[in-house]
Amino acid sequence: MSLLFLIPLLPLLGFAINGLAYPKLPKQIAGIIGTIPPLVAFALSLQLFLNFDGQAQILPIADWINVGDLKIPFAFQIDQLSILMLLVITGVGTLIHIYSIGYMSHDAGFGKFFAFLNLFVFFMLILVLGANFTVLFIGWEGVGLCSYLLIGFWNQKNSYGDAARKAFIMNRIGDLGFLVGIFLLIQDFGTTDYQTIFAAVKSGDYTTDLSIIAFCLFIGAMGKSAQIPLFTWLPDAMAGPTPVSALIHAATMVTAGIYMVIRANALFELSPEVLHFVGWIGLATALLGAAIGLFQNDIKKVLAYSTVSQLGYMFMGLGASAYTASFFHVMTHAFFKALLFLGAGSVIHAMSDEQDIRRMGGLKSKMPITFITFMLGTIAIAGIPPFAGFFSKDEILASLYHHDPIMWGLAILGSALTSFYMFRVFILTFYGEFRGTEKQAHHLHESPITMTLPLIILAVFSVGGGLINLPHFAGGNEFLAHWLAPLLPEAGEAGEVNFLSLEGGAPLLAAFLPAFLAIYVFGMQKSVPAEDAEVSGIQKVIYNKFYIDELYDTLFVKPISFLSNFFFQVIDFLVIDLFVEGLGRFVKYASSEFRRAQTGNVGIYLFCMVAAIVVILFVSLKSTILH
Amino acid sequence: MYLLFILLFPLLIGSALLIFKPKNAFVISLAASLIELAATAFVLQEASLSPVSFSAPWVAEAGLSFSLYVDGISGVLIGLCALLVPFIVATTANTDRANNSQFQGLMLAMQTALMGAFLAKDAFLFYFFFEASLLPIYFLAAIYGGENKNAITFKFFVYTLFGSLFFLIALVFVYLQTPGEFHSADMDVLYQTAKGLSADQQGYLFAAFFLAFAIKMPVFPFHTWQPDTYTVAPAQGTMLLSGIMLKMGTYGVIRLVLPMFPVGVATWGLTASVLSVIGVIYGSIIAIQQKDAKRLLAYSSFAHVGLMSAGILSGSIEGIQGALYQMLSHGINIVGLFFVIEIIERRTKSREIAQLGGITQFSYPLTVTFVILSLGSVALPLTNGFIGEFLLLKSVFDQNLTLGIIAGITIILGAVYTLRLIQKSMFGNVSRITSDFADLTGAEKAVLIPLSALVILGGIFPSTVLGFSEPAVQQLIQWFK
Amino acid sequence: MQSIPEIIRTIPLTHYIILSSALFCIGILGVLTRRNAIIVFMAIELMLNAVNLLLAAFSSYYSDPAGQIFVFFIMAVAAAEVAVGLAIIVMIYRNIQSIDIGVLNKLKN
Amino acid sequence: MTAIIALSLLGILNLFLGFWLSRKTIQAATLLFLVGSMALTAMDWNHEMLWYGHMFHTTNTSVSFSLIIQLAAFMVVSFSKGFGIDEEHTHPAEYYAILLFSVVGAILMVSFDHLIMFFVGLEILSVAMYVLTGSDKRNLRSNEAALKYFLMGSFATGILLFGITLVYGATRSFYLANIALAITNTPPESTPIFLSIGLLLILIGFLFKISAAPFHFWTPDVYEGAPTIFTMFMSTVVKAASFAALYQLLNGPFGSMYGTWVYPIYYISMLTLLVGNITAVYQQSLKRMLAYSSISHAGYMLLTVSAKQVTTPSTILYYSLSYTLATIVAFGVVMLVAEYQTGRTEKPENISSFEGLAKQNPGLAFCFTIAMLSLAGIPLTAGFWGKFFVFSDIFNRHVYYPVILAIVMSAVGVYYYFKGIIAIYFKEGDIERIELPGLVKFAMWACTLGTLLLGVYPSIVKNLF
Repeated sequence: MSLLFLIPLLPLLGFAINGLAYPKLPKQIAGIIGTIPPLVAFALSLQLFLNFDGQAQILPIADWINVGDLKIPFAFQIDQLSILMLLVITGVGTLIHIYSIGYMSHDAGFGKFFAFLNLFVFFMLILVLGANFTVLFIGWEGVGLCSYLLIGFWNQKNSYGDAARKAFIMNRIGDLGFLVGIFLLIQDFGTTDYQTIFAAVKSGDYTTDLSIIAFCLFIGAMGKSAQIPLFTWLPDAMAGPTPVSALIHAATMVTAGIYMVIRANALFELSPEVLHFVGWIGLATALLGAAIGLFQNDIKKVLAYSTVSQLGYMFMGLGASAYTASFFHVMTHAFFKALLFLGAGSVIHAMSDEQDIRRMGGLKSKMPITFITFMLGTIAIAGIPPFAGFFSKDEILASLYHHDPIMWGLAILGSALTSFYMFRVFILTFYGEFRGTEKQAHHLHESPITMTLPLIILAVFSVGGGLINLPHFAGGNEFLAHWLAPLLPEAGEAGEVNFLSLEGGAPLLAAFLPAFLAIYVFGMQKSVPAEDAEVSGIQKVIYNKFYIDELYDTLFVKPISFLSNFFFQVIDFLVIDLFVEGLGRFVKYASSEFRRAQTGNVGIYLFCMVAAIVVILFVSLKSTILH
Repeated sequence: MYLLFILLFPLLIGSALLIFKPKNAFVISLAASLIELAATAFVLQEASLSPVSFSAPWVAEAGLSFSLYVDGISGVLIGLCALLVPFIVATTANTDRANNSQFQGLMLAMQTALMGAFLAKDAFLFYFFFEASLLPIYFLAAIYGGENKNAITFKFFVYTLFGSLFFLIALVFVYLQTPGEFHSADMDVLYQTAKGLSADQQGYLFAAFFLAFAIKMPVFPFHTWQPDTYTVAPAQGTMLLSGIMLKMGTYGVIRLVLPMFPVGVATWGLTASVLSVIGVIYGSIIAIQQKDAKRLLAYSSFAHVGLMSAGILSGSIEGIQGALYQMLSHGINIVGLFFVIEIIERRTKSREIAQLGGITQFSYPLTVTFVILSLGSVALPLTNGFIGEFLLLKSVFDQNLTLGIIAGITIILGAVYTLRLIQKSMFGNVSRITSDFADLTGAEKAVLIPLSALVILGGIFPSTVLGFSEPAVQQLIQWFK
Repeated sequence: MQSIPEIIRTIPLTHYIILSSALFCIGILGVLTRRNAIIVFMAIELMLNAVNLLLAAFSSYYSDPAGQIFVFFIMAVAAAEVAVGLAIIVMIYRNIQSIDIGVLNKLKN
Repeated sequence: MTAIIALSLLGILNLFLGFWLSRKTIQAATLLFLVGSMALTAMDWNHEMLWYGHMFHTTNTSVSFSLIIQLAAFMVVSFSKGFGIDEEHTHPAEYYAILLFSVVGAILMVSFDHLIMFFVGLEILSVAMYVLTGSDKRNLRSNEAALKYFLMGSFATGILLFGITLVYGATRSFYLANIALAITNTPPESTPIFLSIGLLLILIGFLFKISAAPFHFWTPDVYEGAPTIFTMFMSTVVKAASFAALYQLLNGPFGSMYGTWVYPIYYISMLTLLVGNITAVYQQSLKRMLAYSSISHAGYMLLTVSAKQVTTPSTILYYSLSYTLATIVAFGVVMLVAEYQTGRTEKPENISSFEGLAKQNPGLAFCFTIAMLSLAGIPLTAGFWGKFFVFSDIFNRHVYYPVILAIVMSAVGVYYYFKGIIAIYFKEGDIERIELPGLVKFAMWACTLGTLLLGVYPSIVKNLF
C-alpha cells in the first residue's frame, strides 16, 4: 500500500525525463524510459489487486485547496473500482507503449510522444485514484490536455491541430457541466469527498435536488465519453497516431465518463429521470455511431464511430442501472477495441500510412498475425459467443430487456449494425484483391515484434475477457459482479438468460446474421464501396455524418465568430468608445463655443459684468426686496 | 522599518538611474529588483507570523499618517509585485532598453508606486500611490510605445484619472465622517465609520469607489482604454500594467470597498458582478477573432479580471481567496505570455497571428513554456490558474447560479482563443517571417522557465499562499458579515 | 450759523443715497455706451465721485470723520489712476492713432 | 510690518540705483532687498500686533501670505533677466521699483484691519499692475492689454468702493471689528438693505480681481498681452493677495452674513470652473491656456472660501503657495521657450513651439512637467494636496454638487495640461539647448523641488497655523 503513490508518480517521472530531455535523448532510451513506468505501475497495481482486503482505503497525500470551510485534499481512494481501472489503464497502457516503440520508430518526435503518453497515463491514474470529485477533475481535464497534445501530435498539419482543438474545446464544454456539478456538491455537502457525499446521500442527508447534480456531472461524461451532442470530436481525434487512438480514444479516456457515473452511482440511483436520460442518450449515440460507421471507408473512422457506438451501449447499461454490465463492457471493450485499433495501426503502418479500406484488401497472407488478431477482435466486438464482447454486451442487453423493451429492441438493431460494419471492414481489409498502389504492395510486411506482441496479448484478452464476469449459466461465478458489489446498489442486474427465448436469441441473431451478410456482400460478391463522388442520397448524408459538423459550425462557430467581430468592431469601437471619445469631443466642442464669448471687445466685457452684477443683486436680494 | 525600505528602495535606485544615467543600468536595475525581492521575502516571512506595520506622522493636521501594513492580503500583492519586477527587468536583457537608464529608472519608480498602493494602511496614502503609479507607466508607454501612442496613452491617463477622482471624492466624504478633530483616514477607522452610513449613502459611495477600480481593472464597459494601451505600450509596460497594476483595482475592492460598504455591496454588488461577468464573456468572445496577439492577450486579461471582480463582489471567502490567488497567477501567466509575444515580435517584427506559424520547429523550449503558461491561463488543473478560477467560479456560482454558469463559459471560450493563438503561432506551417526563427537565448530562458515552473508549482501547492492570506481574509469576512 | 455737516443733514439721508446711486448708475451707463476711451474713463470717474458724495453724506450724518478721510484717499488714488490711465491712452493713440475701445480686439478667444 | 516701510524705501532707493548701476546689479540688489524684507516679515511671526491706529494687523496668517507674496516676487525677479533688453526705451530700475511697490500693496491687502488700508493696498497693487502690463510700450498687444486691464480694473474699483461706502453707511465704521459688531448687534429686521447690497458689491469687486466668471473676461486678454514676466507676477501675487483679503473680509466682518454671500459664491465658482477649464481645452497658445487655468484655479479657491472652516485659511495658503510655485515655473518656461522661438516661428507662445523641448533640455522639460502635474492636481505634487484640502473643506459643509463639478473639471484640466507635456516629450521638434542663467535655473529648480516636497509632505505648510 505504501508504494501506491508510485503508481501515478512513475509515469509522471517518465514524462518529466522524456519531456525535458526530448530532442537529445536517443530513441531507444526514450522508449525504455517511457515504457518502464506503466509496466512497473502495472506490477504494483497487480500486487494491489491481489492483496486487496475488500476495504476501501483513503490515502491522503497532501493538502491542496484549503479555503475557509472548504477543504479539498489531494487524496487517493483505493477500492474495487479504482483497482480494476488501474489494471486496465496500466495493463493496456503498457501494451500500447510497447507497441508504440515499433509504430513510432521512424518519427522525429519519438521522445515527445512517449512523454505525452506517460503524462496521459499519469492523469488517467489520477482520475481513477482520486478520492474526491476535484482530484478526479484534475485527471479529467489532464487527460483532455494529453488528448489535445496527442491528437495534434503531428502539429505541422493544420487540420490535425484543428481536430485537437475541437477535442479539447468540446471536452471543456462537458467539463463546465462537471464543474457546475462539483460546485453544487460543495454547496450541498460542503465537500467533494466521495465517501462523505455518498454516505450523506445514502442517509438522505441532503437538501437540493440530486438530479440536477447528477445531470451536471453527466454533461461532463457526455463530453469526455463522446455522447450526443458532444461526440463529433472523437472521430476527428483519429488524426492522432494510432496508438493514441487505441489508448486514449478507445480503451481508457473515453470510458472515464462511465467510470465517473459508476463511481457516483449513489447519486444517479436517486435521480431516476437522469438515469433515464442517460439511457436514451446512450441509445441514440449507439445507433447514430453505428449508422455512420456503416458507410465510412477510413479504417480508423469506422473504429472511431464504433467506439462512439459502444460507449453508447455502456451508457445504456448505466441508464438501466446495470453498472456491473457497463463496467464489464468497459473492460472488454478496452481489450478488443485497443486490439482493433492496434491492428488497424499495424495495417496502416504496413500500408505506408494509407487508411482507406478501398485501397486495401488481401492483406491476410501478408500480415498473418495482424489478420488473426484483428479477426478475433472483430468477432469479439460483434458479440459472437463465447468471445468477450458477447458476454459483456449480452449482459447490457439483458438488463435493458427488463428495463425498457423498446430500448432493448433498438439496441439489438444497433448491435446488428455493429456486426455488419465490423465484418465489412474486416473483409475489405484482409480478403479479396489488393487494391492499393504498386509501391504500397512492395512495402507490405508484417509488423515487428514490438507491435505484434501487444496484438497477441490483447487478442487473448479479447477472446477470454469474458471470464472476468462469466455468468452462472456458462459455468462462471460472476467474479466482477461480486467484486464490485460493495460499491453498487443491490438491484438492477439481470438474472439467468435463456437462449431459446427472445431475450436470449435476438442478440445472437443480431450478431450472426449481419456478419454473414457482410461476408456475403464483401467477401463473396467482392463489392467495394463506391468512390466519394459517386455516393448519393441517404447514403451520402450518412457518409457525411449527417452533416452534424456543418450544423454545429452554423449554429455555434459562425455566430460566435460573427459576435466576436461584431463586439470588437461595433460595440467596442462604435458604441462604447464612441461614448468615451464623444465625451472628449464634446468638451472640445464646448470649448470652441465657449471661447467665442471672449470677443476681445471691452465694451462687451463690461456689459457682461454689469449684467452679472444686476443678476447677482437681483437673485440675492429678491426675497428682501419683495418683503 | 523594513516596510519603508521595500517601499522606497526601488524609487531610490530608480531616481539614481534617472539622474546619473549610468552605463550599466540593466545590472543595477536587476540587482535592485532582486534585493527588493529578497527584502520582501523577508518581510513576508515576518508577516506570515503576524501582520507587520510601520507608521509615521504625515499630514497630521488632516489626520493622515504614513502607515504601511502587511497582512495576508497585502502580503500576496507585494509578493507578486516584488516577484514580477525582476522578471520584467530581465525581459529587457540584450535589447536596447537594457541599458537605457531612463527606461529602467521608470520601471523601478513604478515598482515603488505599486508597492506603496499595496502597502498603504492609510486610505489616502493608497490613493496617493494609486494615482502616482500612473505617471511612470504613462511615461513608459508614451515614450517607448508603438504606433499612435500619444493619443492612446493619453486616453488611458485621462480615463483612469477621471475614475479615480470619484474615488477621491467619495473617500473624502467618508473620511470627513470619521470622529476626532482632525479625522482619520486609517483604513480601520474608515471601515468603522463607513459602516454607520445610511444605505443610500453606502450605495452612492460604493458606486464612486467601484467606478475608479472598475476603470483600473477594467470592468465592462469601462475597458476601452485597455486593449489599445496594452497593445501600444512597450512589452515591459504592458507587463507592469497587466501583471501588477490592474491588481490595484481588485485589491482596492477587497481592501476598501468590501469592508467599507457592506450594505452598498449587498445592494449594488450583483449589478457590478453582472457587469464583471459580461466583461468576462465579452472579452473572451472578442479575443477569439483578434488578429494581433498582444491585443488578444489584452482582451483575455480583461476577461480574467472580470471574473476576479465578480468573485470578490460575491463577498465570500472563496471569492476573495480565489481572487487573491488569481491575482498572483494571472500576474505570473500574463507576464510570461506577453514576453512570449515580445520574443516573437523581436524575431519576426510582427504580432499578426495569421503571419506566424511553425515556431515549434525552431524553438522547442519556447513552445513548451508558451503552452504551460497558456494552460495556466486557461485554468487547467494542476496549474496556478485553476485554483483561482475554481474558487472564483464557485463563489460567483454560490452567489447566483445563472451568473456562475455564464461566467463559467469563460473556461470554454478561454480555451478557444488560447489554443488558437498557440496553434497559429507555434504549430502549423512555417511562414515567411518565421523561417529563420532563432531559438531562445539564455536570458529569455531565464525568464520563461522559472515562470513556467511557477505556473505548475502554483497549481500543486496553493496552500502556501492560501494559508498565508487566510487569517486576514477570515477577518475581513467576519467584518463584512 | 450752521456747520457744514449740519447743513448737509438738512436733507434726508435717503436723498443722498438715491442721488449718488443715480450718479453711479449714470457712470455705469456711460461706461457701457461710450466707445471713446477718454469718455469711458470719465464715466468711471463719475462713479468714483458718486461714491465720494455718498461717503461725505454718511460721514456728516454719523459725525464720523473717517468717511471724509476716505474721500481724500479716493481722490488721491483717482489722481494716480488718471495719471496712469491717460499715459496708457496716449501710448495707444501714438501707436494706432485712435482711442476707440472697439478697435482694440487683437486679443481674443 | 517694518517690511512695508523697508520695501517702500528700498523701492525708491532702487530708482536711484538705476542711475548708476547695471541691470545685473539692480536685479541682484532687488533680490537682496526682497530677502531682507522677507526676514523682516518673518520677524513678526508669532508676534501678533496692531499698527497705525489699529489699521494694520500682523498675524501669523498675514505673515505667511506676505511671505508667499514676497517669495513670488523673488522668483519673478530671478526670472527677469530677459525683460527690457531694449536699453534705450526701458529702465529696468523703474520696473523693479514698481514691483517692490506693488509688493507693498499686496502686503497691505493681506494685513489690513481697516477698509481704507485695504483700499490703498489694492490700488497700489492695481495701478502698479496697469503700468507693468503696458510696459512693453511698442507692442500693441501690450498696449491693448494695459488699456483693457485699466478700464475694467478701475470700473471694478468703482463698484468695490460703492460697496464699501454702503457698508460704511450701514455700519458706521471702516474697522473690520466694528463692522462685525455692528452687523451682529443689529437685529435683522432693522438692518438696512444696502448692507447686503454693499457686501455683494464688495464681493463683486473681488471676483473681478481674482478673475471669477463672469468677471474674468479681462484675464485671458491681459495675461496674453502683458510681458510674460509680469503675467507671472500678476497671476501669482495678485491672486494670492486677493484671496487672502477676500477670506479676511468674508469670514471676519461678514461672517454672520454667510447666507447672503455663500450662494453667489457657489454658483460663481461653478461657473468659473466650467468656463475656465472648458475654454482652456481649445487654446493653442500656452500662455493663454495658463490664463484660463488661472481662472479655473480661482474656481477651486473660491470653493474653499465659501467653506468657512477653521482650516480654510491654511487651505488658501497652501493652495496659493502650490499654485504660485507651479505657475511661476510654467510661465517661466513659456517665457524662456518663447524667447528662444521668437524669430524662429510665427507664434512663439503656441504649443507647437514647444514640441521636442525635452530632447535637448531635459531639466526644463522636467520642471515644466512637474508644474503641469501640480496644476492638474496629480499626486506627488503640491497641487494634489491643494485640491484635496479644498475638497475636504467644502465637504465639511455638506455641499456636493460644486465638488462633483470640480472633480469632473479637474479631469478636463488633466486633458489640457497634458497637451503641454505631450508636446514637449512626445512630439518631434528641434529645439536646441537653451542656456539658462544661474538665477533662472535656481528659481526654476527651487520651485520644482518645492512643489515635489509639498507634494510628499504637505504638513510643512499646512500646519503652520
